[in-house]
Amino acid sequence: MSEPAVKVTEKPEEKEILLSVNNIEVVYDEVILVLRGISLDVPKGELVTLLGPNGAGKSTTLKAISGLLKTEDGEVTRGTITYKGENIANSSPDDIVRKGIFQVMEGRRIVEDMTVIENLRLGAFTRRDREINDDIEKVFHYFPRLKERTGLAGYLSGGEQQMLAIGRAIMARPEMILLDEPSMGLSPLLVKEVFGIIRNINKEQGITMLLVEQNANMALHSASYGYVMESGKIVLDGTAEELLSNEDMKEFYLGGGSGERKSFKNIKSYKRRKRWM
Amino acid sequence: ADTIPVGHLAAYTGPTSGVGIPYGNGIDDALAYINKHGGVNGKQIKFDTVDYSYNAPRAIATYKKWMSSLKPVAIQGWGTADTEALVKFIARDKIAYISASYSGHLTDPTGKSPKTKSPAPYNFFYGPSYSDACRGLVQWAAEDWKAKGKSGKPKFIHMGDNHPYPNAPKAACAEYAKELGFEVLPSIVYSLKPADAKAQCLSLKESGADYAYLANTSSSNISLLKSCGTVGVKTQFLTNIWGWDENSIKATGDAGDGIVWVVGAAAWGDDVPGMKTLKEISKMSDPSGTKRRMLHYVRGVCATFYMKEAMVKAEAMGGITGENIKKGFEQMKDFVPPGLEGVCTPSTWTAEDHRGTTLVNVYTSKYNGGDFKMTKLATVEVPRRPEWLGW
Amino acid sequence: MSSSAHARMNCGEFRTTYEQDTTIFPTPLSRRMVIAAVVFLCFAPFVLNAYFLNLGIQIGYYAVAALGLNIVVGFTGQISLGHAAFFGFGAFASAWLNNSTGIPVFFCIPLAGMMTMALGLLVGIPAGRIKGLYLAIATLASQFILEDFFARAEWFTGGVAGAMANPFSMFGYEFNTDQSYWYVVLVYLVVMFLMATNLLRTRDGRAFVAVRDHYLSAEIMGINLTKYRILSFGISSFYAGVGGALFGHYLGFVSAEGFNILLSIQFLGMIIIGGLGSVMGSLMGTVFMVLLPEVMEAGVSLAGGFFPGVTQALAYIKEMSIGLAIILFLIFEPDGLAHRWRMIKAYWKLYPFSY
Amino acid sequence: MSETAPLLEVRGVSLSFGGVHALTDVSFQVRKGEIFSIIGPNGAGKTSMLNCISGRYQPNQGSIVFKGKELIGLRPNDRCNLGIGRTFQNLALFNHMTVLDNIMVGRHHLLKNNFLTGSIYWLTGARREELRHRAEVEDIIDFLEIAHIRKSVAGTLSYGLRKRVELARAVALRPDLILLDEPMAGMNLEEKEDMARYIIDLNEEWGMTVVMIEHDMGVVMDISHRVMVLDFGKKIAEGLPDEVMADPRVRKAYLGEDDVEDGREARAGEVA
Amino acid sequence: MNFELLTQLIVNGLIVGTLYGVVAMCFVLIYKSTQVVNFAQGEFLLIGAWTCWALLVKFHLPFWIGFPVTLAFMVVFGILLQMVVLRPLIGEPIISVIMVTIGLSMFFQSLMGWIFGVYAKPFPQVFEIQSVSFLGLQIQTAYIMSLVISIIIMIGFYYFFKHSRLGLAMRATAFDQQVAQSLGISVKKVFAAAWAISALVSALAGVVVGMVNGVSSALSFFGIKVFPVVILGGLDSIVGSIVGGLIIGVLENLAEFVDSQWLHLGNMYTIAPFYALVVILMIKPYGLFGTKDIERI
Ligand SMILES: Nc1ncnc2c1ncn2[C@@H]1O[C@H](COP(=O)(O)OP(=O)(O)OP(=O)(O)O)[C@@H](O)[C@H]1O
Ligand SMILES: Nc1ncnc2c1ncn2[C@@H]1O[C@H](COP(=O)(O)OP(=O)(O)OP(=O)(O)O)[C@@H](O)[C@H]1O
Ligand SMILES: [Mg+2]
Ligand SMILES: [Mg+2]
Repeated sequence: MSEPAVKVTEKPEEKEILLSVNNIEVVYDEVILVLRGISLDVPKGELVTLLGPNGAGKSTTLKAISGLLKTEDGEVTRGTITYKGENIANSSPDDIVRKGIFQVMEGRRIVEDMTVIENLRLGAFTRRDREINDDIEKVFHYFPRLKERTGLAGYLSGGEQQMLAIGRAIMARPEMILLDEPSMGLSPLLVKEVFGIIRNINKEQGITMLLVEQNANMALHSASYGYVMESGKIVLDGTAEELLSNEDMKEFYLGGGSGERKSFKNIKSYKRRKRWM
Repeated sequence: ADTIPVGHLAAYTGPTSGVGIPYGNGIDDALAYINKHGGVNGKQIKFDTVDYSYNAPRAIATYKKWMSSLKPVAIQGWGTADTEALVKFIARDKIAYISASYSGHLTDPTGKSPKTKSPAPYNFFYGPSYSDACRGLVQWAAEDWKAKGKSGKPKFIHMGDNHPYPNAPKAACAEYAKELGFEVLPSIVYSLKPADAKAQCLSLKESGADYAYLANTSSSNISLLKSCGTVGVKTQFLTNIWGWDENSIKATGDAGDGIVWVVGAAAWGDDVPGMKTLKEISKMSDPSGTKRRMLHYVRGVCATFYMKEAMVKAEAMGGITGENIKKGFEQMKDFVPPGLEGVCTPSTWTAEDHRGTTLVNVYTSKYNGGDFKMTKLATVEVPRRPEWLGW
Repeated sequence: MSSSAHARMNCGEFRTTYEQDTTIFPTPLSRRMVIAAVVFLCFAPFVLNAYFLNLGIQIGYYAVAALGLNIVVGFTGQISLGHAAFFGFGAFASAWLNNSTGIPVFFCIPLAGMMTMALGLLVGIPAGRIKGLYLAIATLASQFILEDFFARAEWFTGGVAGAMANPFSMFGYEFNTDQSYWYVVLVYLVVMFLMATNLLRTRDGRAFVAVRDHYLSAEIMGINLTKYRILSFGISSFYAGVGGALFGHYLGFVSAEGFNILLSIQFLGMIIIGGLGSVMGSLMGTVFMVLLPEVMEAGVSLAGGFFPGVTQALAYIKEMSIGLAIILFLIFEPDGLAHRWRMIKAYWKLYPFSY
Repeated sequence: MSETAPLLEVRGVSLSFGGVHALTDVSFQVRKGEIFSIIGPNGAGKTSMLNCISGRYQPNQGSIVFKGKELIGLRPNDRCNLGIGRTFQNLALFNHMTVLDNIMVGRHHLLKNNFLTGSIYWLTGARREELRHRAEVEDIIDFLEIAHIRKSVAGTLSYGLRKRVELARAVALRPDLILLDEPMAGMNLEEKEDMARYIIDLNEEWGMTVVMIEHDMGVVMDISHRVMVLDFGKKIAEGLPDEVMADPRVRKAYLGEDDVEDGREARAGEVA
Repeated sequence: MNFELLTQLIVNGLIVGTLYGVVAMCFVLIYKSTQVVNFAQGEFLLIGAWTCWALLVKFHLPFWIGFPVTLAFMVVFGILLQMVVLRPLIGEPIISVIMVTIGLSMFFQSLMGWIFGVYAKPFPQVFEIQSVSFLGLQIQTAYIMSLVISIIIMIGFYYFFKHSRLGLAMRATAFDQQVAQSLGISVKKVFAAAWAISALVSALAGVVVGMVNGVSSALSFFGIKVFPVVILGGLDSIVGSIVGGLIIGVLENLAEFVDSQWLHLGNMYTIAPFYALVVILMIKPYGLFGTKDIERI
């Protein structure tokens, strides 16, 4: 078991680090080691993205931060997670939400037997102010389709459910949002819109974000900093510009590594390529 | 051996614990008393009390356990299902089995009665069988009807849950009631579990029955009588040996007044010669002697003392074995255990007929806020007809 | 199977053919252990006294029935609260067949199983439409309806008086002692468990689990939902019926009183404690549930020796501690005994690289 | 494409839930051997269309003919015997089974053993049959490169891997028509390339006709033979990928009209 | 046909039915917020009834003090129970939790037997008039009390689940504990609240039954008796539990009527509701008011 990968570049120092994950190891079911020493920092007000192939451990990392790991028989066996200087590795998920970190879980995870509005109100569960209804309107403004859906949320189409999941995060008005593949299942038009909304929330409301995304292009164009992980380790990190111009990144994540993008039709070899590991 | 091994299957927990506790306590106290006062001709009874929670397989397991360690010569048992399940085993192992299940068909040791499915040679119980007790009540009711000077055919109804125990005397009793000139109405079912029974009471009221036999146990009779109290039923209630006791009188209050039921032995505090011994026995677990014991307790004591006397007779016959205890029982004729005169009803067992007694003591009770009174109305002798053996 | 596979049995799993991959026992060691256990059980009657034999027999017939319940609850995901009634039906059916037709008990037991299966299929029909807890309560209804039937159907059950059941006999030899009946139960136990294991690793067994895990996609994968939902009731009832028949011929007497909702709940307890969806778990859970009251009883009589005259209070303590033992057990082992067993195996397999 | 009779013919299908018209009078044909893509905005009725074909939903109107047989009225499990297999948009694996068993479930309709023969296993040929099918399943596992997770419990896999297992399960059905609902959701570029390859192989080498819903325009454009566009339950376009992409209505409804030069651009997601 | 008897039976059914409804509501409450089928429901009634009985008889408190104290005690009891027994099981399979409630039921059944004995004990007279006459039928005052209270509770519950924050949180928790936690809902608190409220309402029902039938261990049978009610109304419907209670109550009485007038089969009173239940479920698989599972894929 080797040491975690060395950072490629130093992060800009002047930013205040809101969330810092230090060398954590995660084990599922007491035997399955999934994360082998992950470290990452999220500066306040920034949008940081986490990329990586299927099964790398991206969702696991987010769940470790939000505390939801415990509900899946997972455990952080080493390392610390500090949020505003406080170690939250052992806090319960609801405490963490109340501290200001809100996770949009992978795979939509809406409450199917409630209506759209009830789901949105649930998003605002930790809030007690009177602007909840205004925020509901705001969500409907972003996603007009949702407003027309008056039945139970379980009957929404996949994309509509995804909109609702994002809407719920908007309702929560947290200090920090962990987004797990927000663009999954959305039409191209909506993907653009959703990223617009994400940037908007990040920039205008100053909400810090950690974004896990498969659409690396979109993600890196919105983010200021990025990490790439594979098999439970960070293998590459750097500012968004650096990553966008990294040759390996172009090859495996962005498409069109050396010049022209290959057509999907013409890719012949689909054997796993040797990578950074 | 210097000790006599005896097993005691008790139902201190489980659905029948309400009556199982006093009965079992009676047995435990009586055994302790016997041991304290010289045992059986100087031999101590080594007894093992096991609470089996009214669960037949567990009773069998206990029996097997005993057979491999305690090796009892006699067993004091409890419920219907477990007693029936053990009939064959005890016959094979030759163990005298005194149960608290008074099913009629345990009274035929040889199987000569056409109504008997299989003989129960080693089974004994103290008191009238369920069927005979019900017959006794019907017989009383017939006289009551005459005494009240009413005319016409009195109407009789059987009430109880659709379960082995309440149903046990149903057919036998209905037949006798018909014979005595009753009109027998279709029976009404009410739950063994106490629950509101106003619906059944309304049916009862509607049916116009004059006498209703309640075949359930006391706790469910409480709710029935309470419910019938609000509905205003005029029927005369009759109930069996497990159907009514001190507790139910108190719990039911006025609604239970006037019920008529079967008592198997003297009640606590009755003015009978044997009461002194009984009070001594009670002190075995209640040294202060202040506890008021229930009817079931007294029956437990009697059942144990008959067993003891059978053991005494067995010893005289050459040794305390299950076989000899059985013979000991079968030698008893209008027998009352010494010291318990007036407490236990004289009983007779023969090699062909295990109906210990056919005398039915009919009582009634009255509640007067806080305290209550139990009065004996009559002692009815049910005929010992041969065709009723085992039924 | 190559002999080298045997040699490496302890460190990891090496398999070179699919045959090896589909054996019942994950490692040759576990196979030998189970065979050794069965061999030991064959000699048990010479070693154990009647009490332990009796407990063993109890475990045997309950485990067969519990396995059936696990098929419908653990594998197909349909909670049944009426298992005791099927168990009882099997007991009555076997006694009735034997008493009324004179068919030897040897044949009556499987026949009773089939009769119970037929009943199970009938009672399972609502499962085609009703799901989840609604179905659970529908099975509760069948529990009460069947109990009522037992008390009513004099021709079949002997009504309130109950029915006598003759001892098991084969070629004129009566298995009426615990020693001999032990073998009858053992054979049934081994055969029924083997059959269940086979069933669950073949087509229909997988279909059950698929229906449990995701019935919508199961249907699109070509599985006929109604058929499998009802079938699992049928198979489960078959096991219950055989277990019940074994019970009836052991006790020699079948009474309607015994097959109540409490027994149904106890069956559920067996499989939950053992582990839902685990064949061996059914056995482990049964062992737990049968032995628990005995252990408590032993503890209580031990305590009773020190404090005479408190037997009655001890009886309550015993009942309480049974409840408590179940609660504590589930707090510490919510996935059941079988899960713990798997974890231990996984640990040893990976040792010393448990991470 | 040769002019063979259509493998699947959907005629005038309408479907509504209460007030929601998920599909309105949709007709199209899928020819044997093609890769046919359905695209459209979220909530347009794409998944509902697949559900109608695979039998989850019964359309209010219209008919669906597959290999000359009317599908309406057939139960979903019977359609699978005719040769229709599918994957799901929201994962629908059997979460507590191993990957291997999940895929073996796909063989259900091809296996002959039942609870009787299965129980006695060794005596009835059930074992032999199981092993034979196991070998075929292993081929599929190899093909989709999921051998390393063969014994993993499906519920513990990551999202992307589960998608792949779903594909394997659908392939195990050996369908003539395979319906894929967003097979590439949650995958990165490289994995999408792999997936595209699998689909092309399934189509070309395994001879399966593919109907695919996908939001990634690059993939759709590159690998599909024909594309249909749904919007608000209505078909708004159908044709060759390039033709469809050029349709202004499609660009407006689906891609967002202004700054789109071509599908690739949209996929790359350049945002001004 | 005896119409007087029939009306009296129907009225009786309605009265008893409301009581079933109240117990069913406790059940639904737990189910709706935790998905747990509470097999210890009957024991909750028992504990409540015994507590109140002890306060009134042993401590000689007047009813209007003893009763609220009982309710307060039950709230504490529910919370403690949740903390000690159910909290460690959060996130574990629901079926394990259900089994734990079976263990709880065994435990409390014997504990109550130990403390209070197994004999039925009468409740002291609480109301001046024990019963009032309605349509020729005597109705116990305690039932009237339960009728009034149950209507209030029902309305309360309805609004609670529809509109309150906690109600919403409970529904979300029942749907998926992980999702609920991710939204900042404390599953522990939701559980505590659900068990506490359920214990409180159960105690109320227990006291009413105790007043009518006397207190005894058999009271816990209500816990099973109420199953058909809950299912008939729909497992997750507050309104359904009341309607289900009324229907089962009336059905029992109608069965008794039909049986006593014509059939003479016996036992119809207890068995008929179960037949009816199966038939109704075949027509409406989610009971009368239960929400359907979402079968979307
Ligand atoms: N509950 C669990 N139990 C056991 N193993 C798990 C569990 N959840 C995830 N894993 C394993 O952890 C690894 C990482 O999974 P994770 O979901 O974090 O991947 P990911 O990077 O999010 O992938 P994807 O892009 O496919 O969503 C996978 O190999 C997976 O099999
Ligand atoms: N069972 C149902 N009950 C009610 N409405 C439904 C049901 N199924 C689908 N709908 C509605 O029908 C419309 C079409 O849904 P569908 O799932 O087919 O969309 P889709 O094209 O697959 O969208 P996406 O790309 O977001 O998955 C949606 O608005 C959805 O809310
Ligand atoms: Mg993920
Ligand atoms: Mg869709």
